[in-house]
Amino acid sequence: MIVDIESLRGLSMDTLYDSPEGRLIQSCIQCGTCAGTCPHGEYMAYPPRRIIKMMQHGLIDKVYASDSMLKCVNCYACMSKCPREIHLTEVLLQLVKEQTIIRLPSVPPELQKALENSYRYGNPMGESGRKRINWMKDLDFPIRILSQNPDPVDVLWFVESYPSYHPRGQDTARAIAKIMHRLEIDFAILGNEERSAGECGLLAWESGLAESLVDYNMAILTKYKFNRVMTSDPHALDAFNYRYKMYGFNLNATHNIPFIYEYFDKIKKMFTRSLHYSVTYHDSCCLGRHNGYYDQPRQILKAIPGIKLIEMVHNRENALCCGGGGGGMWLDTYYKSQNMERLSDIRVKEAIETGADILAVACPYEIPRFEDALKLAGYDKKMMVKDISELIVDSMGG
Amino acid sequence: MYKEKTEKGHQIKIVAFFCNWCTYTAADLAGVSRIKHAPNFRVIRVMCSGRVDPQFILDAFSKGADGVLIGGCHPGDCHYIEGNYKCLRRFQLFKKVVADLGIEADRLRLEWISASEGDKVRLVINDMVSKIQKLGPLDLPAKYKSWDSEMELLEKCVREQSNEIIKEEMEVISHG
Amino acid sequence: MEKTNGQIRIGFYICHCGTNIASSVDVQKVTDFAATLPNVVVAKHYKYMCSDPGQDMIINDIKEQNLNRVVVAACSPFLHERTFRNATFQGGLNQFYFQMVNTREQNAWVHLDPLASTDKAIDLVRAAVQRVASHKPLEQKKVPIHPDVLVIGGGIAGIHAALTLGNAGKKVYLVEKEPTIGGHMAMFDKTFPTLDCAACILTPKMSAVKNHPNIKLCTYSEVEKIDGYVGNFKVTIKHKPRFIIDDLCVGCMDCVEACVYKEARFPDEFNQGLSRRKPVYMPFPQATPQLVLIDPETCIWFKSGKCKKTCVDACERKAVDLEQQARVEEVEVGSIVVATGFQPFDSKKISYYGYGNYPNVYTSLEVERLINASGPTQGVVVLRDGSHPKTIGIVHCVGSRDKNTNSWCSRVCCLYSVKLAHLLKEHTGAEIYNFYIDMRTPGKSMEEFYNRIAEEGMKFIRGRVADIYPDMSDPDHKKLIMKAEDTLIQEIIKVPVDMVVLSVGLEPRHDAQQVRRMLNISCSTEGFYIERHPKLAPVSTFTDGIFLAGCCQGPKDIPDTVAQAGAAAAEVLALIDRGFIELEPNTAFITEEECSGCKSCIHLCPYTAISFLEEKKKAFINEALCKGCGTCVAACPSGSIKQNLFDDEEIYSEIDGILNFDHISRELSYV
Amino acid sequence: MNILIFIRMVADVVEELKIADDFKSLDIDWIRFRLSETDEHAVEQAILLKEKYGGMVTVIALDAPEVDDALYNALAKGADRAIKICGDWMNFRSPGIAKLFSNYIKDENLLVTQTLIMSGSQAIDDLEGELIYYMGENLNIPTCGIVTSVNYRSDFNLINVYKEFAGGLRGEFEINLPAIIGIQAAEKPPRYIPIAKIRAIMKTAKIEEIDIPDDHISAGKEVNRLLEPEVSGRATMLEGSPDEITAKLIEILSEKAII
Repeated sequence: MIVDIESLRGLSMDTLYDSPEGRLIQSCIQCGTCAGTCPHGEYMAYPPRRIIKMMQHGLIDKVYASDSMLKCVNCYACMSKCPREIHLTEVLLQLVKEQTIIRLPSVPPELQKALENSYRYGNPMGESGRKRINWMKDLDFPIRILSQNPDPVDVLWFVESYPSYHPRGQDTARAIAKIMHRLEIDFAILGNEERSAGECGLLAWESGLAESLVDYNMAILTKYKFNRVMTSDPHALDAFNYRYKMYGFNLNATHNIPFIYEYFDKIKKMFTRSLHYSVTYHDSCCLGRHNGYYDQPRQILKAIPGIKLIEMVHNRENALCCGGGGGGMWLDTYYKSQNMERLSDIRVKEAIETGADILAVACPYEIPRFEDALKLAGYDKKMMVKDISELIVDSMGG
Repeated sequence: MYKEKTEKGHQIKIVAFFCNWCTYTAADLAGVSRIKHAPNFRVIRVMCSGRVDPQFILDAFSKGADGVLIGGCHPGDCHYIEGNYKCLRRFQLFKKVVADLGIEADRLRLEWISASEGDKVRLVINDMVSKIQKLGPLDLPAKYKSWDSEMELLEKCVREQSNEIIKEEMEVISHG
Repeated sequence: MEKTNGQIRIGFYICHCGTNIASSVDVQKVTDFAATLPNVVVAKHYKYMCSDPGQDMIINDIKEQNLNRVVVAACSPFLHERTFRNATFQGGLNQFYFQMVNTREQNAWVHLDPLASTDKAIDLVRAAVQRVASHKPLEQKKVPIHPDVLVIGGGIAGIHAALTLGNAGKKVYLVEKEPTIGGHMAMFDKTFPTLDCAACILTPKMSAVKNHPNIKLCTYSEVEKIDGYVGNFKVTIKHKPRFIIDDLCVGCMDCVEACVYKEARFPDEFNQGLSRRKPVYMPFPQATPQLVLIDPETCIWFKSGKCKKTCVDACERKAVDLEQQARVEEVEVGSIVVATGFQPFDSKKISYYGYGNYPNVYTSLEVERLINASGPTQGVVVLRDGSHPKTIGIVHCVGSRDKNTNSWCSRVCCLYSVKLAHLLKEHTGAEIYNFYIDMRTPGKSMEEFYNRIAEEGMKFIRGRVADIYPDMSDPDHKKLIMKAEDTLIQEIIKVPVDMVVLSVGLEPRHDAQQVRRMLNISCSTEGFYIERHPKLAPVSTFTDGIFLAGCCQGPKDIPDTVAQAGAAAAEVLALIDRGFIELEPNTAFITEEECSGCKSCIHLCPYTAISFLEEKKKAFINEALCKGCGTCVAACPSGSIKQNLFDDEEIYSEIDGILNFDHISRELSYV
Repeated sequence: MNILIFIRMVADVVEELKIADDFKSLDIDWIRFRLSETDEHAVEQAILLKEKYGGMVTVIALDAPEVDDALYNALAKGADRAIKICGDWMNFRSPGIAKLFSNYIKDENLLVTQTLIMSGSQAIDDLEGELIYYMGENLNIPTCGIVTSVNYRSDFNLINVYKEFAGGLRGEFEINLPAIIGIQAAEKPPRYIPIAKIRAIMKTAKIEEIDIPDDHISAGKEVNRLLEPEVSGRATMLEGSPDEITAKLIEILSEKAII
C-alpha cells in the first residue's frame, strides 16, 4: 500500500508535514471512519481522527500524553478504509506511538519485558538464543542450518520467534518443515543466528529497537546467498517487505501460505486423507489487509478433502483483529485493567457462531490467543485452533 | 539560478511538440490545476503528433536542444483517427537514427498524454528533466564545431598526403 | 492595404492577467526584451489584454504604427486566440497575421521560480516573433451546417434537449439504448426540493417526445458509428430487435398474458430486481413508447428453440416476430447532443456495507422503487422478509468522496438522502438515522428543504459509517448494527437498525470510454466528459458540433440537468441558424512543381483527401476533405506538401526562436 | 544528595548454567551476564531520588562481560556518571568486592556528609545480602538492607527508609548520612528506556575506566565445589470432571499419608 518506502526512512513527527505523507494527512475530512472501524476506538481518548485534528491544531502533545496509542493493535483496519488513503497504520500512528512511548510515565510491565527481551535476546519471550532450534528435535529429517553449511540455497526460511519457541508455534514450524520437505524444496534456516525480525508492533513502538534488530539481521542475511525469503510469521513478512526495504533489503519476502500456494497443483495431489471438518478461517491483519492474501489460504483449505469452509461475519478485508498486533500480544493485562474486552474473545464469538469444528489461522500469534479465548468461552472442547500448515500435514497423512 | 540546471550550470532545454487535442490541452489542464513542474520545456503546438517531421527533431537537437519530447493522444484516441500511429511508426525508426548519432535514448521521448492527464504532464516532464540533468548538456552546435575542425584537419592531412603521393608519382614519372 | 513596403512590422503585447501572469513572469523584462528583437516596432504590457481597452490598443497600434503582424503573450490560445485574431482583423489586417504565446496555463501557473518563468516567456516570445514574420494571409473556409440533430440518451436531459430543438422546428433523432425513454428520473418517486412526483413531471414530457412531429424516437437503439465533422456527421444507428413489430404493437399486453411462463419469475430491471417480470414484458406501465419486448436471455424459445409460442398466437395484430433481426440505419446530422447520463455506484464494491450479503441493506434506487406507488410493493415499505422497518439508517456518500472508489462528491446524495428520510418516515413512521460526512445542500431552496426535513425530527449523525454487521443479540440476527464515530459528540456509536439505505453516488457509465472514442471527445480522469471550458463554454466539447447535457458531464440534480440540456439545445440552434461554420484554414496543399509523384502520401490520409492525378503523375489534395492534421506534410519526402498555419518554415522559425539559435555563428562554423 | 550505586553483573539464568571443568566455577563460555535485578531497582530508586531531591548519581561497577550495556542503560535513565573498575574480578565474592568498593570510596574521598551509598540488597551470588554489611563495616557507616522505600530530609541530613521483615512486617528507620542501604525494590518498577535513547547515549556519553592498585585484596570466600541441583519429582496434572479430580486428589493425599 505504501508508495515510497525510501522516503519514509528518517521521517519523524517534525518532518512529517513537509513530506507527501504529511500533505496526505492534511487532506483528512474528519469523517471518523478510522475511529468507527478501530477495534479499540471506543476506548481511546484520541482515536485516529482526533489525532489528525490535534495534529493540525498543533496539540499533538496531548495525544502523546494519553494512553490512546497503547490501544492500537496495528490491524490496518483504519488505513484500509480511509477515504483519503492516509497511511494511518503505516506512518502516522507509528510515529505517534514512538513519541508516546518516550513520554509514557511507565510502560505496562508485560510490554516492557517484551521490548527489553527483544533487544537483549532477540525474541520477546526472553528465551535463550541457543534454544531457537529446539523445535526441530522431533523431526525425522534434517534441516539445513546456514551457519553450519553456508552454501547458496533457494529458499531461506525465516522461522521467527513464536514458531521457534511457543509450544503450539513449534507445531506449526514442524508442519511447515514437513511440507517443505515433501515438496522437495531446497531450503535452509538461520538457526540460532536468527533474531526476531522486529514484529510490526515492536517496530512501530520503538524505532531504536527496530533499528538494532534490523542491523543485526541484515548483517546475518548478507552473509548468505539465497533466492527467496519465506517467513512463518506475517509480522516478519511486513517487517521485511516494508521496513527492511528502507535499510537496503531488496528481496520480496513471502509467507509460508502464499509460498505453499505457489505449489498448489503439486500439493493438491498430496492430500490423501479426508479431514471431515467444517472450518472457518481467520484472516490475519498483516497477511490479509496489509498484503492482500485472502484467496490463497482459502483455496488451500478448500482443496483439502472433506473440509467445508464457512465464513465468519467479518471476513477478508473486514476481518476482526485477534488483538495481538502492535504490541497487543503483551498488553492483555493492561487492557483488562482498562475494562476492555479482549479482541480475541470477540473474534472467537464470531467463530463459534459459525458452528465450525476448526478455527484455521495462518499467523503464529493467533493459536495461543484463540485457544485462550476458546477456553474462556468454555468452547475449547468443541472447536480447535489449527494453523493451515497443520491441516495440510494432517491431510498428507502426517 | 534555478535548480533545473546541470551541475555545470547549463540550463537544460527541451523542445516539446504537443498535439493540439490531447497533450496541449493536458498541459493547459496542468496549468488550470496549478500542477507545478520543471520549467525547462518549450512547447510547439502542432495539430497532430503525425505532423512531427523527424527533421524537426534533428533540427532541434542540432540547434542546441538537450531533449525533444513529442506528446500525442493515446492509441485509439487520435482526433485524426490514426495520426498518432503514424507518429509512433516514424518515431521507432527515427530513434535508431538518433542513437546512431550518439544521442542518448533518454533525450528523445514520445508520450501519450490525454486531455485529462494534467498530472502526467508533470510526471513526464520532471522525469525527463531529471534524466537529462544526469546526462548533462548535449550541445550539438559546439560538437559540430569540434567535428568541423576535426574534419578540416583530416582533409588537410588527406590533402597533404595526396600531395606527397602526387610528388612521388611525379618523381616516378620524371625518373621513369 | 500593406503600407510597409514589404517591411515586417510587429506589435508585441504581454498581458498581466491581473496578477495571474505578472506575479511570476517579469512582464517589464519580457517587454524590454521583445523591443530588442528584429522587426518589433511596438512592445507593450497591459493589465488585461483581452479587455476592450487591451484590444483597442492593438487596433490603434496597427493603424498608427503601420503594424502588419501581431504577437500577444497571454493565456492559452484555446481561450483568447479568437479574441486577438479578431482585434488583428479590426485593425485592418488578415486575422492570421497573429501569433499567441501561452504564458499563463503553460507557464505562470505551473512554475515556481519567477526567473525560470521569465526565461521561458522570453524564449517563447522570440519564437513567436520569428514565426509570425512568415505568416501568410489566409481565408477561412465556410462549411454549411446540416440542420438535423442527433440526441444521444433519452433521460431527462435528452428529452428536454430534443423537445427544445423539436419545438424550434429542427428535426431530431433521439437515440435511447433502453426499450423506453425516461432514464433514471422515471424510477424516482418524488423529487427534491419541491417533493413533486417525478412521474407527474416526466411522463407528459415523455409522451410529448413520442408524439412530436419533429422528433424521430429510436428506443432500444444504439449509435454505432459516427463519421464526419461538424455540420456533416454521418451517424449509424443500430436498432436492436424487440421481436415485436413496432408499427403493429399497440401495447395491449395480450402476449404477456399468454406467455408460457404463468408466473413472472425474472428480476425486473426497472424495479431494481425487487419484482419479477416475464420474458415478454413492458418495462413499466408508463413506458414510452408503449411497446412490449421479448428478452432473448430469458425467453425459452431463444434458449431452447422449443416453445408453444403462445405469445405469437395471442397477438391479433401479428406483431410478434421471433425472427426479427437488428436493423442498421444511417442518418445525416449537423450537430450532436450527448446526454448519456450516469450509472449509480455499485455498492458491492464496499464490502463492509454488506450489500448483497445482508438482505436488509438496500440501495437508494431500490428504496425509490419501494416507496413508489407504482413500485413493486405499491408504495408500502416492506423488507424482503415482509416485515416493516421501525428503525432505518441512511448511509450518505456511498462510493463518493473516497479515493478507494470515486473521489468526487456526487452532489445530489445529501439532498436525495434527506428526501428519502422524509419519505421513509412518512411511509413507515420509523426512526431515521442519517449518517453523513458533510451536509451539502447547494442550490436554490435546497437548504430550506433540509431545514424543513430536519424539523421533522430526523437523527443526523456526523460520521461516516465504518461497519455494518448483524446484531448477534437479535434472535434471528436480522437487525443490523451500524457502527460509526459520531464525530460531534466524539463517541463511537453502534445503532441497531432494521433497514440500511445506501445513498450511492453517481459515476460515469461503464461504456463512457467507448462512447467518448466514437464521438472523439475527451473524458476527465474520472470518466465524465470534459466541457470545452467550465465557465466560458460549459456545454461545448473540444470537438465542434458536439454538445453535452446532464450527468454524462458530471453529477448534477434535475434542475441543473434540465438547464444544461436547454443550454446545449440553444448552442445547437445558434449553430444551425447561422447556417455555416468557419473552419481553421490549416489544410494542406501540394506544390506541384516539387511533387515527385512517389505516392507515399496517398495512403496516409485517413480522409482520402489525397488522390493521384495519373495524367500529371502528381498527388492532389482535396482541401474540402482535408482536416489539417499534417501527417502527409511530415511524410512527404520531397517537401512538396505544405500546411497552412503549420508550415515547415513556421515551425523551424519557432525552433530557432526557442533555442535562440544564431544562424550566423552556425554558418561561420561551416566556413 | 550525592548517590553512589554499586552494581554487579550476574549470570543470566535464561541460559542453562553449566559448571566448568574445575567444578568450582560456572562455564562462562556458555553464559551471558546481566545486571543483578535488585541492582536494577537500586538504579531506579536512585533516579527517583534524584528526580525528587536533585543531586548527582554515580554508578560504579566492576568490569564484567556486558557491563558496558548496563552502565549505558543507567546513563540513559538519568545517572550522571558511570565508572568501571577494571581488572579481572570473576572469582571475587562479596567480602572481596566489598573491600574493592570500600577502598575505592576511601581513595577517592567520596564519603562526604551528604552521601548515600546504594546497592541491591541481594544478588544470586549474594543471597544473604552481605555485600552492603561488609561495606558498612569497612567504611564504618550505618547500614540497612532489604529497603523498599527511601525519603530524604535535607534539614536533618538523614533518610527515612522502609525495611521489609519476614512475616509481612515492615519497619521504618531514620538513618543519618552518610549511610549505605541495600535496595530490595524501588518504589516503582524499573522504567523503560527507548532503545533509540540508549543508542544515542552510547554515541555521546563516556564510561570512566579506573584501575585500582592491587593491594593484595583477597577474593573472599573460596568455593570448594559446585553441584547441579537435584531433580525432584514433577507435578502431576489431574484431569476429569471436578468430582473425579477431587476423588483422585483424596486418593493421592492419603497415599502420601498427608491426610
